[in-house]
Amino acid sequence: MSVEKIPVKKARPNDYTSEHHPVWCPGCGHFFILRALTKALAWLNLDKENIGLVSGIGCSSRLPAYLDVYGFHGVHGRALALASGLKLARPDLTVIAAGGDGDGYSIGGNHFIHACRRNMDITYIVMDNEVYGMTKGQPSPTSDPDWHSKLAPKGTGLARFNPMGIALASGASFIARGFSGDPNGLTKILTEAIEHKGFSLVEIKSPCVTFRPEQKDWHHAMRLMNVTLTANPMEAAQAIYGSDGFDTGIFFQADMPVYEAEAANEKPHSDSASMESIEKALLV
Amino acid sequence: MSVEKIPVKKARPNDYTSEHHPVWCPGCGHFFILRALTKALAWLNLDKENIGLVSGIGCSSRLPAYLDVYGFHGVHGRALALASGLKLARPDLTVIAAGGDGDGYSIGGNHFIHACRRNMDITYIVMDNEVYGMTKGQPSPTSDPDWHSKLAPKGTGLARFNPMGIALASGASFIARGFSGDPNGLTKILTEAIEHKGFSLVEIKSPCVTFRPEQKDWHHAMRLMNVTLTANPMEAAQAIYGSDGFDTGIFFQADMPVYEAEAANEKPHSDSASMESIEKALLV
Amino acid sequence: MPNHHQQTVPPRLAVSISGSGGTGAVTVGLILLDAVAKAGFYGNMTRAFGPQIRGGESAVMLHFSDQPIETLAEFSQLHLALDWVKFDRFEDEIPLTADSLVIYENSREKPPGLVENSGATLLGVDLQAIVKTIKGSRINMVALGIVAQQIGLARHFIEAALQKTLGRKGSEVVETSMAAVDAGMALLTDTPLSGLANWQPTHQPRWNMSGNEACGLGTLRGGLKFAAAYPITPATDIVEYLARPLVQMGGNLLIAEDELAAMNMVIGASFGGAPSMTATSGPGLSLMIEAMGLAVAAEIPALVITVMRGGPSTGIPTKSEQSDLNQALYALHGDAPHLVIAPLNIQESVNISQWALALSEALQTLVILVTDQHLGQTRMIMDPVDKLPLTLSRLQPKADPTADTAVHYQRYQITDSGISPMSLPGMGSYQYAAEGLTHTESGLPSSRVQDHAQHLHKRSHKILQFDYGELWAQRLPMANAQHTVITWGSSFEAVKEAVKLLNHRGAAISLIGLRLIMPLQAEALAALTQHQKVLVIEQNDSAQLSHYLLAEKAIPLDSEAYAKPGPLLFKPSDLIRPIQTWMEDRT
Amino acid sequence: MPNHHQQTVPPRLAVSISGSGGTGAVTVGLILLDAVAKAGFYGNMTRAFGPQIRGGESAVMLHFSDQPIETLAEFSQLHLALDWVKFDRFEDEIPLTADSLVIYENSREKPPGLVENSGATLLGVDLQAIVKTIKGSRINMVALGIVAQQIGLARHFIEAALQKTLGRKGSEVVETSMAAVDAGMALLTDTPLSGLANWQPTHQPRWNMSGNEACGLGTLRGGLKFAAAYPITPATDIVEYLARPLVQMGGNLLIAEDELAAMNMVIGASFGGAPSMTATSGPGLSLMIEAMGLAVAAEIPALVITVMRGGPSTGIPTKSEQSDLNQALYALHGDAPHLVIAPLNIQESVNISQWALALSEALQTLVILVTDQHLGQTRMIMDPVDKLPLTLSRLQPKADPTADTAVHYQRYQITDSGISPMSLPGMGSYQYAAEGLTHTESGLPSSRVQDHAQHLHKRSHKILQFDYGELWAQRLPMANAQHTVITWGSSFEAVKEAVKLLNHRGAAISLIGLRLIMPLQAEALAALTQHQKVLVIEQNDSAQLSHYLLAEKAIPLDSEAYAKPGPLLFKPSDLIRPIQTWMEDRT
Ligand SMILES: Cc1ncc(C[n+]2csc(CCOP(=O)(O)OP(=O)(O)O)c2C)c(N)n1
Ligand SMILES: Cc1ncc(C[n+]2csc(CCOP(=O)(O)OP(=O)(O)O)c2C)c(N)n1
Ligand code: SF4
Ligand code: SF4
Ligand SMILES: [Mg+2]
Ligand SMILES: [Mg+2]
Repeated sequence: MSVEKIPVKKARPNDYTSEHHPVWCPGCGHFFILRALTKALAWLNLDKENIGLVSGIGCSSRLPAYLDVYGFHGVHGRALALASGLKLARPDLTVIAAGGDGDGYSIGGNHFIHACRRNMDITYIVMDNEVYGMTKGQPSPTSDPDWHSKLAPKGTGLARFNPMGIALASGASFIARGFSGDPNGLTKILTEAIEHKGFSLVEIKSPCVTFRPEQKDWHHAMRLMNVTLTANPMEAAQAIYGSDGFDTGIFFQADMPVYEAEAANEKPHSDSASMESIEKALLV
Repeated sequence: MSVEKIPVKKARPNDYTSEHHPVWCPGCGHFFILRALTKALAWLNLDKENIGLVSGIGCSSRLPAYLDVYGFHGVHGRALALASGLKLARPDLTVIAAGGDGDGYSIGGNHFIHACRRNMDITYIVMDNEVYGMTKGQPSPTSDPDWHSKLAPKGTGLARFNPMGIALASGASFIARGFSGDPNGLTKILTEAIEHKGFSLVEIKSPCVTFRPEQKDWHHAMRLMNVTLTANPMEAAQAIYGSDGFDTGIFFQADMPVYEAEAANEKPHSDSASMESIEKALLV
Repeated sequence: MPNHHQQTVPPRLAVSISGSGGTGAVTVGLILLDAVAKAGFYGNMTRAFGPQIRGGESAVMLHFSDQPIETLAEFSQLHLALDWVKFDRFEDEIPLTADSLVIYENSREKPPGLVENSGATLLGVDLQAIVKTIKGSRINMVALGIVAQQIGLARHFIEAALQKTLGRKGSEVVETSMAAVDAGMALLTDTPLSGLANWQPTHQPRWNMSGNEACGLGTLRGGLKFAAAYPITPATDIVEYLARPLVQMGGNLLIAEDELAAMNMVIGASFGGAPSMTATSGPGLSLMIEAMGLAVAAEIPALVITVMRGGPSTGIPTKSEQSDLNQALYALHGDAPHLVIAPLNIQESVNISQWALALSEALQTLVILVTDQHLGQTRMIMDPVDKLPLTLSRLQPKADPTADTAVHYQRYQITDSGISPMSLPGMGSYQYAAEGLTHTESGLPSSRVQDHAQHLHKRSHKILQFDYGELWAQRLPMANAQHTVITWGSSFEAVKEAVKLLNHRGAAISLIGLRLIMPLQAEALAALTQHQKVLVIEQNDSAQLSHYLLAEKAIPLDSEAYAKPGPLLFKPSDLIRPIQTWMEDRT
Repeated sequence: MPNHHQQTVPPRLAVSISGSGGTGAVTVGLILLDAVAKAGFYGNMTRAFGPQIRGGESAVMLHFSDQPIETLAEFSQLHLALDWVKFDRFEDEIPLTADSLVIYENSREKPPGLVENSGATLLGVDLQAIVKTIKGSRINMVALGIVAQQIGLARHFIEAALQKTLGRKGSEVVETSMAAVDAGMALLTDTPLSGLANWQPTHQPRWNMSGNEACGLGTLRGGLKFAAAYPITPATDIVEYLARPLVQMGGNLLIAEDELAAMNMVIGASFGGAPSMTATSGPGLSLMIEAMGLAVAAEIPALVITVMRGGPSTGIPTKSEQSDLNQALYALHGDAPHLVIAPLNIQESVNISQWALALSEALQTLVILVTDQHLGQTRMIMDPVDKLPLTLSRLQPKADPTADTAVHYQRYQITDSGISPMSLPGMGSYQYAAEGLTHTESGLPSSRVQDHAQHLHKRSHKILQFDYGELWAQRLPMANAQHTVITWGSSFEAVKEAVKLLNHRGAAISLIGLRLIMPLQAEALAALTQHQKVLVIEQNDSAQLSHYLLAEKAIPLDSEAYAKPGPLLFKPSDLIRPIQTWMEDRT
């Protein structure tokens, strides 16, 4: 990993790491995402205790235990639902959801499109290795149609799922693609995503060295931070559909209505006064 | 309903109706969709026993019982999964899935995007009244952000779900919007959709006269069959995003790979010969 | 021991109204209930609908008394039919006998055979003719007047109730309606059921409330700060009710895309510190199972209210049954101890739901509160319920960590009670990762035999060791009884009335209504029933409660079950004979 | 009555191999198992892994005999450590005693304390040095040679097995490996466990198969034509195995987006006429609950295989437990009778899964086949299993409707058996709509009391009236026994061995292994146990089977349970003392 200048601020990336060593295979792309995330948090100088990091199940979803923040390793596919409840109940927190392509785009697909639509202020990190790593190598929605595996000996034959296109159509207000092998670019994207007010999708290509060893070639194929940012959905659509999957950077960022906790602005009365009026309404 | 010329063929629309009177409220848009569907089936002169019509739960999802075909009134939100199993097991059948906006876009959202992606030869009819009718008037994903209801006294504040945009991004190969109040246009759309080889989304605006009485005004607002068909996804995206929701017609139709039963083409051997070779592979 | 068998039976009055789509039978029922309440009485109202979504036939059944009353009427004393369209659908719900008086609109149809055969006194009136004389009026308001007159309900109570219901539509609407009511009151002079006029009214404040609203209120009192839900009949009213007051109380409601989301949203919010809940029914509960298990394993407080309807599968969405008990008890994979609680009637739903939320917080686990369509959707006039004085709350670590407790915060620390201090995001030095995998005390995943056993035991222990006090059951013991009836939920009121009646006739029978079903207070129950003949009464086909009590060795092996599927609630008279038969068999 | 206590104990041999990531311990195990099979013997192999996904430590445990053998070894007679990295993780899985011989690579680390303290004989060898002499070879192949030599396995069996496993990588790879094997075989001359050479080999054909593959094979034999699934450990192998042969047999496999989809796809395909199944584990089963209820209510044949792992929640995905029984029995909302079936060992998984699929077809309902990680993922050398001669199939209406049967086809016709003829799409005049709402015989939704009761009873009746024959349990009765042990699933083989041993020592104990758990053959079971002392042995924390049998009054009230959570399988010796203690208490 390249050494970078960390701005002169209090927090350092290592402040955000926990004492646990990741259970990932040596060389797994997910390591570099963990590192980039701690850098972004340090850059933003966020207080550890005010960060909520939730995930589903998968190799990628093991992330929360490796940061010294408030984490939640939930069930498979439901990270965004969990994050939405947390954010609405605790608007003061920086809420980040993380997981894999299987977790987010297959079993979690419904929460994905509805979280995009709600556009709550949540950052969603998808560590996309185009495979179910944890369960030992089945095709995920982002797998190539002709990738052979035990479960699909001839490949699935299915066109790849287009996460960024679907996020755009569903109403996400920040959409970016990063590469685990590009620490600088990724740190920058993550920093921007967390700072962005609204739902941010950060789709990160992250090689699974064990079940997709051929992904080591991504290092050659990726074009680092070559994308032009736009706030125009039609332009973004063109860039997203036009991309072969190897362009990185922020494709779309726009200022769009954010779904927020209603209560905070609403509470003029004391609890007991409110309760009294609520009970009064029941009287015959 | 306007009287139409039925082509000189054997089947008539009424051949496809069952003896049961729909439980829908008088004036409900769903009645006209039922009628248009039977007309389309008659036009296509399909054998009743070769049609599989599956649905979820909702007023709209009551449809199967009103046709004299093989029907399945399943559970809420799962019509497309059921339809996919049926189509793969029985490629010889004409498989149609039907339901409401809540059924299809809220609880059924994951199956929706993945059915689009598979692009199996299924016609999906969504009877969209922008409300949960069956459960008596809660906001659905397609409700306007400011529509007031008991559950959302100030409206949900959420941008409307864009079914056609999401279908396009997800890989559907036929995308159309119809209006229940336009029997001719709707019959035509449904006919084309059923004939189309691949996944067809037919999103139909269908007023809920009981919980959304204001939707009776749709009659004035809809622009009937004014849309220009394209096979170009970018053009279709422009038309879909550019539409205020009142344009009708086929927005997109393209020839795209269809996911099909693998087995049919595969079976050179007898069952017992196949079984023998399968068991042989187990020998030490 | 209370002398409950010596009470005199309070006066009762059963009225029903039916009519096809648009005739407004339900409106009459709602106004009548409110007016009778305003007159100083009590009552409840249930509804029935045909299969059509709207514009189909509907009926209301009201049961009045000068005391709080939750049972359904044995038969309808006065039935008013706005028309006879598809009346036969209500045959089960509206029992007519030779003692019934049936008043009906006679300008169109004759009464159907089943009504004629009932032996009821039939009285046709030409409501259509009357409304023609009052511009803008509707026949249901005439009917309202007739019923008021028949039962001895004074005009000004009707007017006050009408004002409340229709007031916002303008004074003209109210006036027109009252004109029709007056015409109805003038129509018949005979008032065979005028009893109301002789009853003793109360001047105490009372609530007009459904059981679903009661659950909403109870959770608000318990400190609810977050709810997420996906609509489903018959539970939606809970969250619809909560929509405004929850925000008033500084909380939030999130409309979920499905039940999977709803349950996970609850867990997320609760992890953040908000007392949280969702409400659903069987099909939705089925979708929440996986996440409910997460709440158990990760020790996150979470309340799930499930309002049972007829099952299995989509079943009978608008009617009642007690057939989801097995699911509430056993549906989670793995050994996943949690709480299952059920109120015994509508009124106590307020307190029992407050208790349920508080227990989820105190025990940091999943609590399933089980009610049903009857308990949830019956509307009732009840005495206001005092707030339960509970001091249960979530155990938290000391806000300022000292060296020895916090160097490595152990979220899942093994403690004597099994309950570990739970930090909330924002508390410095107490970061941890909540975990659904088998884990160590610090929350690190582990697959070792010992960690697994230790935390399985921690979680069952915290629930078993807890002192639930007296609320676990409502006991109506009889001196010298050798027979005990056990029941739960919406069957309770009917069973209670049947047992009281039999007590009154000299049969010594004790009654136990179970509220805390899991963890079962099996020893206490076994002690109460060990020398007893036991009958378990429940409304399902497979005797779910009875099997559970046998499995837990909480009742004798020769206990019997009287289990009948829904979708109609037991009436007290349905139970007299089965109880008697069981007693005869047993002596 | 079989004289099973007079059998002489067959010879056994227990070998284990461990090593950190990339050392190839598992490969050695697989080759060894196959080579021992080729030599004419039997055996099984289980695996253990550290938490790291790959490149972490792993171990294999092999248990050989000259008879089919399914139990785990009591202790490892020969352990070969390719290194000692994190060996302590395997302490539970690889028991070492003073009778163990431990051979280890000694160029780097010394044996850890727990190995030294075990009292085992320790023998360090410098594997690294040896592989340096053979270009391209790896230490695991040297280890393979050492083990072969130690247990008396002839070289050519190793070569044949190597050829099978590595052959496709080219002859050079095989040759290099054999050179390493030879070096290993030459290294130690002492062969303390050479027993293999004295065993009596069989020349009969045998299968090398895991339990998950066995389930795949059984369903294929049963006529499986459709499978849909979402990957989950430890069930994925079933569908991975099926991927090719299912298509060969003219069927289809659909990779679902989630378990909700998988279950509904199965129902859709089965509605279309294809015998269908899915496979999952606890978390996935939790997501299938709602759709499983639809299969019950709409009477659609559907097989669900659930391979249990440690629970609750995400639990311990890679290890075994029997704690999802409650879920399989009770998780559905409403009264939803269905079948729950479990094989008693790996070998019979072939037939029991064939039976399960056939029953789902014949009874037109949901069948849950319950296995677990041990049964599913243990690889075993077994005698080939004959196909079960079943003639069960789906009842269909006569293809050509005659006036009286088909004018209105009644899909849910009430019949004596409770089973109604089910038409398939494509059959003219038999169109209907399958329905999950409470319905009439023709499938029209109904909410009436009578329709509800009638179809609840139809569905429970069809399951209860069916004659399941002798397969419902495996019985090992002992003459004059007053003690009966009941168990199920993967606990069976260990319990059987423990009971046999006690029988051999003179204790009269009968054994019952339950296969058909729901509907429980309660009367038959009660008849067998009524004058017996009963002990239920199962691998979970809450004694789920025991509670169920009590609830069904199938065992005496004073029955006891020996229930211990996973994730380690019982070994026969774990059970001797508990059984003895129970017998003492009881006499
Ligand atoms: C309900 C449920 N279904 C299936 C699984 C099994 N499972 C665990 S992780 C996983 C997929 C992981 O893939 P991905 O999300 O892409 O993460 P990766 O391991 O590739 O980082 C699956 C299917 C589960 N834990 N829960
Ligand atoms: C799992 C589950 N959740 C919730 C419901 C309750 N429910 C029935 S229909 C429905 C929504 C219907 O809305 P829509 O699909 O738009 O159909 P419409 O009635 O408007 O035609 C809901 C939420 C259910 N039956 N099952
Ligand atoms: S299996 Fe793949 S995704 Fe999982 S840790 Fe290993 S390399 Fe990473
Ligand atoms: S409630 Fe609305 S959608 Fe349902 S039948 Fe009535 S009008 Fe149609
Ligand atoms: Mg992945
Ligand atoms: Mg709708």
